[in-house]
This record gives sequence, C-alpha cells and structure tokens, in this order.
Amino acid sequence: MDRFVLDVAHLFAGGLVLVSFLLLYQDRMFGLLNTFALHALVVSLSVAWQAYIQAAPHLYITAAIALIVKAIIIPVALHRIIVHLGIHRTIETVGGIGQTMLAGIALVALSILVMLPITAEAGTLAREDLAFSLSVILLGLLMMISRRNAVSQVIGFMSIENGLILAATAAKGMPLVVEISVAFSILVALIVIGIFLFRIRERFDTVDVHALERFRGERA
Amino acid sequence: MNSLGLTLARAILVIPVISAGLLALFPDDRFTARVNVLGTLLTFLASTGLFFVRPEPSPFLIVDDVNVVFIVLTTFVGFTTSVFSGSYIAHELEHGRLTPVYLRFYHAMYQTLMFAMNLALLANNVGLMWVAVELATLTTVLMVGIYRTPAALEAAWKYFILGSVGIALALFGTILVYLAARSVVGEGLDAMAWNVLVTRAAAFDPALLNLAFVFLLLGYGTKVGLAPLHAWLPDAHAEGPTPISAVLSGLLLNVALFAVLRFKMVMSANPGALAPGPLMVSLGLVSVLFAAFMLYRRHDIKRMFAYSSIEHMGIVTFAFGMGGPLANFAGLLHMTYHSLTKSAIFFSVGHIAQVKGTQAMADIRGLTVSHPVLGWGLVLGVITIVGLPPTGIFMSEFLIITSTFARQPALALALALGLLVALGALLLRLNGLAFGNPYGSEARSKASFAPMFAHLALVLAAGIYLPPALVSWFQHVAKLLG
Amino acid sequence: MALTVLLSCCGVLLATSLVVLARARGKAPTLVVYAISLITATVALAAACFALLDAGAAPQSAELPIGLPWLGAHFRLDSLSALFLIVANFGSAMASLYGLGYGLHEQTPGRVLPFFPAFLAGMNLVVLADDAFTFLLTWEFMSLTSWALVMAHHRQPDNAKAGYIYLLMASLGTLSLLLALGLLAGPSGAYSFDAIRSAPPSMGVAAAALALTLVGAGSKAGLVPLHVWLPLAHPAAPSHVSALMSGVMTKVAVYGFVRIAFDLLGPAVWWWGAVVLSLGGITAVLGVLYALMQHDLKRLLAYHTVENIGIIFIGLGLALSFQANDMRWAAALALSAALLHVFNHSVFKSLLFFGSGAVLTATGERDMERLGGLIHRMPLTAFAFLVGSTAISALPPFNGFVSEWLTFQAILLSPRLPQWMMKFLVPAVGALLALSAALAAGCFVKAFGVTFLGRARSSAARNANETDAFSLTAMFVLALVCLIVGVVPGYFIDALAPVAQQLLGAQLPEQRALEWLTIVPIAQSRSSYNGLVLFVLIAASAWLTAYVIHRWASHALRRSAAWDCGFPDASPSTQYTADSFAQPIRRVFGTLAFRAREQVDMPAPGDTSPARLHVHLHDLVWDAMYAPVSGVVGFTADRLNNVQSWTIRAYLTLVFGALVVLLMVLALWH
Amino acid sequence: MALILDALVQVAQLALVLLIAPLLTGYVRKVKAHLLRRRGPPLLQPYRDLIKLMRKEVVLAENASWLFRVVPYLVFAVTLVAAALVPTFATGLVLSQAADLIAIVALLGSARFALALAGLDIGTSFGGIGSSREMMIASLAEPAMLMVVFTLSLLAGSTQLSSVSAFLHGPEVGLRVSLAMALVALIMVGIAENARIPVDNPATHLELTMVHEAMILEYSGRHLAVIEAAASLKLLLYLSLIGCVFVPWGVAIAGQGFAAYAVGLVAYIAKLAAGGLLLAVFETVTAKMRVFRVSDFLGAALMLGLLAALLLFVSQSV
Repeated sequence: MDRFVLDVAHLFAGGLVLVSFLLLYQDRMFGLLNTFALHALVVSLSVAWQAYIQAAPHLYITAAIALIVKAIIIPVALHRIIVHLGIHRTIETVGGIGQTMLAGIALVALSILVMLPITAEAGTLAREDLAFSLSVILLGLLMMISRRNAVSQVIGFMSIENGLILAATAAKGMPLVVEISVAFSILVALIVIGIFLFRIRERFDTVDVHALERFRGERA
Repeated sequence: MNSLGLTLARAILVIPVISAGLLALFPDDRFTARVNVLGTLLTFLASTGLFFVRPEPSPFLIVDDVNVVFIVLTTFVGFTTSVFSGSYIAHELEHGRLTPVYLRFYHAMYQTLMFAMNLALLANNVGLMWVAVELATLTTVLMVGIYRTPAALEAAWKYFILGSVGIALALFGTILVYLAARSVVGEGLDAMAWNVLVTRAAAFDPALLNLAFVFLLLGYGTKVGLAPLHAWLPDAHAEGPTPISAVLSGLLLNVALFAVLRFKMVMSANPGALAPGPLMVSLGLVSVLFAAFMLYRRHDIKRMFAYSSIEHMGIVTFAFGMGGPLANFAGLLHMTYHSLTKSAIFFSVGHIAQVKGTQAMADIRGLTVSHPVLGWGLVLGVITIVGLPPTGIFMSEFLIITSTFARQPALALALALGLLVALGALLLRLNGLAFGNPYGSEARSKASFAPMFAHLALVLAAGIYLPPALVSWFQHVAKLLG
Repeated sequence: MALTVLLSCCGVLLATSLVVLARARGKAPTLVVYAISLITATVALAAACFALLDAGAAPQSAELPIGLPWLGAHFRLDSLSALFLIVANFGSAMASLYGLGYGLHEQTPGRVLPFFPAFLAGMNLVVLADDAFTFLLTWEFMSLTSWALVMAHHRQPDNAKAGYIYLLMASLGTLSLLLALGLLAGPSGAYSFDAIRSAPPSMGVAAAALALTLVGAGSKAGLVPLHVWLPLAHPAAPSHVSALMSGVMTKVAVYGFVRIAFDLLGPAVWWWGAVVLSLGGITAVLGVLYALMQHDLKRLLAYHTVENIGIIFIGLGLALSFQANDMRWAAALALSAALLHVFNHSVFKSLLFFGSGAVLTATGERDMERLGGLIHRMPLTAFAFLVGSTAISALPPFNGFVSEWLTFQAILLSPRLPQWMMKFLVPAVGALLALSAALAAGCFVKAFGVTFLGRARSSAARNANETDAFSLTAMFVLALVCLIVGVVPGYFIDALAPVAQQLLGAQLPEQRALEWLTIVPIAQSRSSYNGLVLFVLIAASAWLTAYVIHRWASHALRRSAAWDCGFPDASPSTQYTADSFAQPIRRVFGTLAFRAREQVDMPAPGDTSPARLHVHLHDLVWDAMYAPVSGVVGFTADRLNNVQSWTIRAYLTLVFGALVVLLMVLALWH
Repeated sequence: MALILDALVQVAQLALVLLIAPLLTGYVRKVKAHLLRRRGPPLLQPYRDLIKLMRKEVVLAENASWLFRVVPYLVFAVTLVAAALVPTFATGLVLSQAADLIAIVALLGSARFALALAGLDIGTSFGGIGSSREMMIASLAEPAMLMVVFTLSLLAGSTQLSSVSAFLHGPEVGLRVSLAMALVALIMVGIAENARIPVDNPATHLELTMVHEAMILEYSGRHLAVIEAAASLKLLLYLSLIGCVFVPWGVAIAGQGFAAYAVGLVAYIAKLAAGGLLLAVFETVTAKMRVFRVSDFLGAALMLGLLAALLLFVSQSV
C-alpha cells in the first residue's frame, strides 16, 4: 500500500515534467494553452493526492485553486486575449524547438545531478520529487527565455509556479502552503491582467507598439 | 515587559495597515499627506520602543539584535520620506502629473509598503517573510508605474517580471530550507522559525542547505539588485516618483539583503554546508565593478544614483562574503549608512528635478550658485556616498578594505579599483551638476530640507562617534554571521 | 600638555568653520575668521616649538572616544610630529596674516571662509594622528577641505576640472595609503600605530607597504609621475591657500611618508633608498623643466613645488639607504638635510605664492606675458619676491642653499655605501640635483625678471598699486626667516637633532656651540659653511666698494633713453617674454623632455601679415600614463553601457544563466 | 698669534687678487695681440680703462630700477668674496672655514643671478638675449662645475678647498684618470663662465653673438667699471683655482714662514702667466661657436665631470 502511494505521487511528479516538455514542444498558441491546462490539471491532481496521503485537508484548497484558476480561468482568459489582441497564432522561438528540447534534457540531468548528494532521511520521495520540481522550474525558465512571445512567457512563468507548488506540497507538513499558493495566484493574475491592460502584443519588453526600443532607459 | 514589547511589535505592523485604509478612503490631498506623515511617525515612535523592550520570539514575530536596528532604520526613513513626499507630492499635484485619485492610491500603497517591509523584518517565519517581500514587490511595482508614461509602465513591467521570477526562486529556496529543517526539527511552524533554525542548523542536511542557499541568494539577490540580476533596478528608480526611489534604494534593497543575511546565518551555523562566502564575494565584486563603469555614461540623474545603489549593495554583499568580525560589522554599518545617505540624495535629487523640470544632467548645472541649499546638500550627499571622510561610509569602507587586503590582496585591490572608478564617475557628474555657471530655471523650490540634512547629519555623526549599544548589537550579529 | 593645547586649537578651528558656515558674507566674518586662525595657529606653533625644543621629553599621547568604537582616536606628539607641526602652523599663521588683507578682495568669501580653518585643523590632525583610522580620516579630510578651497572660484574655466582631477588623485592616494596601513595592521585590525610598531612586518609585506606608501604620500606630495594634479589645483585656489597647499600640505604628505617609511615599517632595506632616491632625482629635474616652460606665474611656482619635493625625497632616499647599511650619522645628515629643506621650502614657497597673490590682486593677471615693470609700481612686494626667488634658487646667503648644501654633503658620503647600484646611482642623482639647482636659478631669473623687471606689457601692469599692509607684513616676516635660517643655520639644524635621534638613533654633532656659528656636519677638515661670515663679508665689501667709488670717483648720474644698441624707443612688446626667455633651455632640454617642436610660418613675400612661431609641447607623463587609463575606462564604460538597453528576455537569460552556473558549481562541488 | 698671521695672509691675498686681476686681463689681451702680430694695448690698459670709467658719469635708462644700480656692487662684492676664498700663494686662510668649494660655486652663481636680472631690468631685447643665453649656459656649466667639485672632494675626502689643495699637494695622489677628466671639465667650464672664445667673445659687439656683453649693454660709467673689474676678478679666480688644485706645487702651507710665502708668491705668478698664455693661445686658435652648439660643448664638460665622479665612486670602497 505505502509503496503504491509513493508510486502514484511519483507518477504525478514525473508526469508534470513530461508535460513541461510538451509545453516546450508546442509552437502553436492554442495548443500551448491546452497543454498548459493539462499541466495545471496534473499539478492539482498531485496536490490532491498529497492532501490525501498526508491527511492534510487544507491542501485540497490549493488543489482547487490550481484546478480552477490555472486549469480553467487563465487559459480561457488568455484565449480571449489572444483573440482580442490579434496576437499571431504561431510562436516565435529563439533557436529551433530541437535545441530547446536538448537544453531541457540537459537541465533535467542537471537537476537530478544536483539532488543526488541529498541524504535520504530528508524524506523518501523528497529527493525525486525535488528533482522533478526543480526540473519543472528550470524548464519553465527555459521556456520564458526561449519564447519571444508574451503569452508563452506568461505560461512559462506559471509552469514555474506549478513546479513550486509541487515542491511545496511534497514537503510534508509545510505550513502556509495555502497562503503562499494564494499569494502566487494573485501574482499570476496580475501578470495576466497586466498583459491585457498594457496591451502587450508581442513581447514583455514593449509596452506599446510604438514604444518599441524607445523607452529602454538610456541608449547613451 | 514582554507584553509591552509584543504590543510595540504589533503596533509597528498594525499602524501602517490602519493608515493605509484611512488614506484609501480620504479624498483631500493636504489632509492625506499629513495622515501619511502621522502614521509613519507613530510607527517610528513605536519602533524606537524596541530599543528598550523586546518581546519573546513568537512563532511569527521576532525582535533580536539582527533586526532591531533595521526595523528602527526602516521606520525612521519611512517617516522622513513621508515628510519629503508631502512637499514632493504637492508639487506634482500643482503640475498635474498626479491626480487626486492616484494620490489616494499612492498614499495607501505607501503605507502598505511600510507594512510589508516591517513585516519582512519582524517575521520569525521564513514563509511569512517571503510573503511580505512579495507584497512589497507588488506595491512598489504599482507605485513605479504610477505616472503611466510609457517609460514608467515599461519600467514597472520590467520590475514586475524580473521581481516575480526572483520571488519564485526565493520560494523554492525557502521550501528547501523547510525540508532541511523538517528532518531535524520536525514538521510544523518551528521548522520555519528563525530562532529555531539558527540554533539547530548544525544538524541540517548540508546538501539541501547548499541548494537552498543558491536559490535564496539568486531570488532575494534579484531584489537586492546584484549584477547580473539588477536589470529592473535602474529604470524602476528613474521612472517612479522620487520618494519611492528613496524608499527602494534606502529600504527595500536592505530588506532583501536582510533576508539573505538571515539565511547566511543558518548556513554558517552548519559546518557541513559550503561556505557562502565565495558566491557572495563574486556577486558583490561583479556588481561593484559593473555599476562603477555603468555610472560613466548616465544622463539621467536618478538612474545614475540607482546604479550607485547597485554598487553599494555590491560592497555590502562583498563584505558579508568576506566574513570575519570586522568585515561583517562593516557590512552592517554600510547597509545602515547607505540607506540613510542614498535616501537623502534622492530627496535632494527629487527637489532638483522638480525645480529644474528635468532629470537630464546635461540641463542641470551650477546648483550651488542657483540653489545653494539643494546644491550643497547634493554635494554633501555625493561626497558621503563616494566614501570621503569624515562620514560613516568612509569608516565602513575603511574596515572592509583593510580587513580584506590582509587576507585576499587581489580581491581588495579589485574592490578598491571599483570604488575609485565609481568615485571618478560620481565626482565628474557632481562637477557638472553643482559647480560652474548655473543653467536652466532659477525657481525657488518649496522644499522641505529637514529630512535630507537629518540623514546626512546622522551619517556624519556616525562617522565620528558610534553609540556603544549599536556597536555591541552589530558585533554580536557579526559573530553570528561568521 | 602641549598635545592638549594643540588638540584644543584644532577644536577651535573646526568650531570656527562650523560657525562661519552660517554667515560668511561681508568684511567682518573675513577679519574674524583670519584673526582666529592667526591666533590659534600661533598658539599651536608655540606649543609645537615647546614640544620639539624641550629635549628628552617623552612623547605625549592622548585618546579620544571617537572614531573606531573599539579603538578610539589616538593622538601622539613626538619630535617628528612636533617638527611638522611647526612647519604647518608657521605656514598657517602666515597665511592667516596674509589673508587678513588678501581675504578682503575675495569675491565669494562664502566658499573660502568656512573651509579655511577646517583645512588648517585637518593638517594639524594628520600630523597628530596615531592610529591608521584617524590618520586616514584626517588625511582625506585635509584633501576634502582643500578641494573645497580649490573649487572656490569654480566659475573660472578649468578650475572645476582642476578640482576634479585633484580629488580623484587624492582619493587614489588615500586608497593606496589605506591598503598600505591595512597591510601593516593585519587581518585582526591592529590599527593603532603602537601595535604596528610593536609588530614589524615581514620583508615582502614591508616592501609592498612601502610601494603603496610611495603612491599614496607621493601623489599628495607631487612626486613624478603622480604630480599631474598639483600644477592644476594649487594655482586654482586663492593665493594664500595655494601657499598653504604648496608650502604646507605637500609637507604633511612628506610627513606621512617619513612616518610610515622610517617609523612603522621597521628596519629599512638598501634598495628602498635606491627607489626613493631615483624618484626624487627625476622629480626634481622634471619639475623644474616643467616650471621653465610655464608662463602662468602661479603654475610655475606649483611646478617648483614638485622640484623641491624631489630634492626632499633625494635626502630621504639617502637617509633610508644609509640607515639600511647602519651608517647612522650619515643617515642623520641626509635626514636633517631633507627636513631642513622641508622647513625652508615651506617658508619661501609661501612667500612666493603670497607675492604672486599680491600681483594677482594688483593686476588681475597670472600670466607673466602681460606683466612687467612691477618693481616700480610695487617695490616692497618686488623686494620680498626677490628674496624668495634667491632663496629658492639655492643661492647663499639664504636658507635654500643651506639645505641643498647639506644634501650635497650627504651625497658625498655615499661612496661608503657597499652596494654597487648605489655607487652608480648616487652620483647620477647628484648630477640631477646640481642640474635642477642651476635650472631653478634660470627659472627664477625668468619669473622675477619678466614679472617685475623691464617695462609693463599691459595697462593692468602699468597701473598696478602696492598691496596692503597685512600681506606685506606676512611677506617680510617670511623673507626675514629666509635670511635668518640662511645666516645662522646652526640653531635650526640643532633643532632637528631630536627627530633624527628618534627615527635613526643618531644625530648630527651640536652646531650652535661652534665658533662663529659655522656649521660642520661631519668634521672641521671635511666641510664647513658659515652663512653669517659670508653675509657680513658680502654686505661689507659691497658697501665699501660703493662708498669708495662714490667718495673718490664720480657719483654723477644722468637719466636718458635706453641705449639698446641704438634702437630708438622700441615698444614693450619687443622685450623678452617668458617663453622667449625659456627658448634656449627649451631647445637644449625640451626636445627630449617634452618632444618640444618649434614651427615658424613665414608669410609669403609681399604678404604683410606677421610671421608666427608656434611651439608644440607634449606632457609625456600625461600621454603615457593618464590618457591611456581614461581611454580604457571610457572604452569599458561604452561597451558595458549596451547592457542598459537589452530586452527583458535577455535579462531573464542572465538570471537563468546565473542560476544554471551556480547549480553546476554546486553539482561539481562534491 | 697664528690667527693673526692667517688674517694677515688673508688680507694679503685679498689685496693681491684685487691688484693683479686687471693685469691678468691686460696680459691675456697683450698675448693675443702678439699672436695676431699686433702690438696690442699696453699691459696696464685695463687699469686706465677702469679709472676712466669710474670718473665718467653714469647714463642710466629711464626705467632702470634700484636693482639695476645695486647689481654691479653686489656682483663685484660676491666675486671678491669668492676670490678671497681661493688660496693663491698660501693655504690656511682665515675665511676658508666660511665656505667650501660648493659654496664658492654657489657664490659665483648668485653673481650670475644678479647680473642676469640686471640684464632684464631695462626691458630691451638685447638684455633679454644676454640673460636667457647666460642662464642656459649656466644651467649646464654649474652642474659640470659641481661634478668637478665632487671629484675633487671625493679624492680629498673634503669639500674644503684648502684641504683639497693640501691633499693634492701631498704624496698619496697618483696620476688619476678622473683627475684629468676633472681638469678638462673645469677648464671648459671656466672658459664658458668667463665668456671666452669659443663660448662667447668678450671683445665683440656683434649683437647676435653677444652673451655677457649683451647683459651689461646698458651699463656705463662706474657701474661698468665695477662690472669689468668683477669680470677680471672672476677670470683670475678660475685661474688660481685651477692653479691651487691641479698644480698645487709651491703653494705655501699655513705657518711655513715668509720664505715659503715668497716661493708661493713667485710660483703663483708663474702659474698665472702660464695659464694666461695657454688661454690666449687657445682663444686664438679656436673659433667662436654658435650659441646652440654651446650646449654640446658644456654637455661634454658635464659628462666628463660625471664620469670622473662615477669612477671615483666605483673605485672608492671606503
């Protein structure tokens, strides 16, 4: 039984990494959104499972937030933003998808390598889960910097957040998880609103189309 | 005694919240400005009480040698800045750069920021501190963007994104710390409480701690503005309202660095963990040198002093990285002095930019002739910030360099080089700003000079005489920092 | 006791500047400030003399609860500091006396009065400081106040730049001194000089510290190639401040060097002396050559400060190498020569700057090419300036000659040095010293001749008036001191004995006991000099000749037009100017030292436009050292500046990169 | 007693140099004239010139300052004092304690300083030419002279002229290279300092070649007389310096009695005659050089002196 419990948790964590790779793989806007919804779904499942095995009911809240906000509301909102702002349907990537995937694999390897020396008594599945969540975080960052497109960058950021929540929930009995996840959801929501308010069409670093390049501090 | 201390600590948190609420409600700007000052004043007075009575550490709040000075410093600068902000905002309203609506928002946000920073300093809980820092980030983001010019919005946006990523990294580090503590302390709040962490750190899993520290250093380091994580800082300083620049440079950077310090204590309490020194030293050195050279090509006065803040955060990080009683002591001093001096500089710069109607240094000349008080205030501030005696910053830099040179000559030389290059840049600009024939508008400024000179006087006095109590606290902290 | 007096004098001065900060307009504050400075400086001077002269008194020390909290501010008054306090306060007193008159012409007293007393206090405190922190604090405070004084006339072109370069170089100096003292204090931070003395550093450490000290003190004293700020900053300040900076502050820098090199650094090594010696020689010659090329009176004087600093460092270098070879009395001779020159230079350099200040107020001109004939308009100033010029040209019977004579005597002892390098180096330096002395004479013939003699080259010079009584009093007191020290040097050399005793454990034989006040540094048969007899002889025979001739030959006299080989009344512009006077020397030395080139463009035949002579000079030191540095800084700044305008994604990439790198470090760390 | 004797000797020497200085000038002129197959002025002509000049009134330029009128006496006095310090026929002078060789060089330096100032005082172009060229020459001649002094004093272990000559008179001086070098250097310096050919020509009034003459161009009457006297004193001084240092034979040591003094006197006169003769011959056979060649000439002197000193530094271990 115990073995099985751990394996399921393990499965969810691994699945999350897999979905992150799927995110990296996407080059179409709506496909990206759907994949992200899946990402959020996996997270919420894993959180719920953790809530169950740790008998920590407050984690169900986190799971719920993950499900509702990130698996449903935000994808929908982003969908509408894309339509409304007429953002290109394709995603401009830095370097080909291939290199990105390779880099991603390297990152996963790195995170496992980093986690190796951690002694076991930190928690039996802590090491693996940490390795996975670290990979998710790194992949999210990779996504943020390898996409020239606001929405996909937001999604990258949110996948980072998912990785964090995974880690937080895997850390057995960690207090304040709910508060933290709430705070984080606010952050994400603000970012999404920001995109909408500031009319960010393509990239983070242009607030307005005709503001391109002009207001970036001083070009000496 | 304890109960009194606890009430004081709570007051420091509650007063800003209440005044934030009030300020959000009241429309009249004259009145709100006063309320703002009153609120910060009360907070400051409450915090001074902590010098004399300290509460026992509770699971969420703690007052110890480490944070007492910074709490008082924060509330003090918060108070002086609110005074400065009063006259600053009045001018902005006259020239219609701010509407009353935004003003209400501004004041409310100001108090929220104060609350967030006080919370971050007072928090005895790693997660709570993280939440507080995030809150501070959000509020400052909103205030940086308050002028709604494209430049301001972009600065805010840049700050927002980079800040959020940093926050995310910091959170992961926090989780790791909890994991490391859990196996020793057991689950629950204790595993996130500072006082517990520091005392029990010796038994933690070093590998986890190392990993945690990397993330914390990068996460909070982004907020500190260390190169290469600094990108948000100059624009946020340049485009936001000057009081916010003052608070950012003077306080928020300190708060973030304070968080790093807390974790460094945990690290140094654990024999197995890797010494955080080299990481911090290299980050600090990079920041100093980078900022020093960046100073030369600046045209915007506020952005220039923002870079100088990066430089000084670098110096402090370098000092803590070097470690040892002298360097740590000096680092703590330098944090204090820098926040006082830099906010004073921003006070004068704010008024200068207002009377001259520009932030472009090319259009600001001969201030000591056209606006003697402002001009000499700026001269005094710059002379202080570049570390010329007899001001406190000279003392801290003296201690840092001398104590380093005997151990790591190369590092000390690099640091000295950075200091010299930065000094060259700042003095070069100062020449243009303060001396020569005046240029541009000669309009008198209805400025409140008290805050500026109060800060400078404090730094000056501190350079000559330090109160023993402060010394003993800092020495104790320096010992803890290892 | 004396220490207390001195410290309280500094307190008074600082208080004065704080008070006058409030209101520094008009006549009253000027008089009050300079009067207070005069009185305090005189009191301090008396105290310092007392401390130096009561032989065998143990050094007094005091500690104030300021500065570094666990250390406090230590102050100490021993013979060495007493000597330099005398120099400092004598100069300060004279400057204040001069300022009583000169200060009234000041356009912006608000930028001078608050900083003047603070500057005086700073110089005193540096000399008194007895721990690394206090020393550096006061050192840089001194620089800062003098910078403020340099910036007093910031609206004149180039002054702001001068101030900038000055403060930059001063900070460089302070930083390297800071490193030096940090090296000596060690990681545990034993900052008090006593602690440093008690734990002499290892050989390598000492060498490094000496190098850093040379940079630190040398840059403030104006040692080539760190002198560039000096000729810019000293002239920019009001003249009495120029006098203080040139005459006294550079000496405080020398004090810093002596304190560290002779007192804190432990036993000397012979090649230290070699380094210092050669630096001194180069500085002396280059300084006077630079001076010869100038036509700005105050800048010329500033460059002469560089030269004299060179002479002082020659003496110090000799002392170091003698001491390293345990030739104590020779070391004492060299050191006394250097210290006596310190005093002498402070005297005549102040006098000369006062003179130039008087000329400046009378004509508003610093450029010699627009002066001339002032000896008719301002005879007293001219006389005082003449005395100063003679003294600085090291001509008997004035004081400059005595110290250079002693230096020569020290050089003549150096064949006894065992090291071969010294055997080659010292005579070469001796030749450099002789050369610089001769060139200095030429330079001051030019300075005095072009400024005061001949015919006025501008209406300003034609209508100049004699300066005020205070200034004249200050100048004549200094002139008198020049003569006295030159005529009865024995007393002053004896006054230096305790210093030599303290630093080297040896001293010169007592001079004042000798018959006819002859000075005999080593032995009667070896060398001796008697300024008094020479002075009396010259005066007597000159008077006698004049008397005899006027008595028995004719004393008829007729004024008429100048003969000038029969050219009728040529215009004043046909006179020799400063540049044309220097032309032969420029041709001889300048081509090498400055890559000087002359270019004549003759108009075509029939063209009535005048022919022009252009002279191109290069400051090789600047071209070789400073231009490249600023170039590198500018280049780096430009390159790095691109980072300012990256995209957020790029910045995120930076963060990401940092994270990955650190994680890799962590992974590899095991 | 000894002191009084020394004082007497001192006074005697002073009187002697004062008396025979013009004679030496006249003598050199005479010899030069003879070498040129001219009869030349009589030996005593310089005395006549001096007396005549003294009798004449002074014609002073309008804007001449007090300095211009003081300088001649100053120059004369300083040169006289310097000359009084150089042993002519006997060492052990009273005044020799007052100043050593370095001081003598410096005294001549101050005389030159004063004269150069006088040259600038009237504000004519010729005065300027004279002063600036004089100072250029001096800037090389003085160091060379000091190098010679170094050499001598290193040998004799003293800068005291009487001890130097006593030492060189004594047995332990062999023939030394450095001495020879020093001698040559000293002669070159002497030529330059006394404005002789090839550096300068005392007889010329061709503006472009004048150095010394240009400086004193504006002087007349008694002033000119005093300056001329000083010039001839200076020439005598250099000759007797060379004499007492490099050919010290016959110089009476203090307290050797009158016989010795008589010998010394004769020897001295002989030296002067020889020196004057050599100088005249040299001047007649060489041609005046361009002003800017002078620097090479004196640079050579300086190098010789430095070389001499270096040799001694290296050879002298103790």
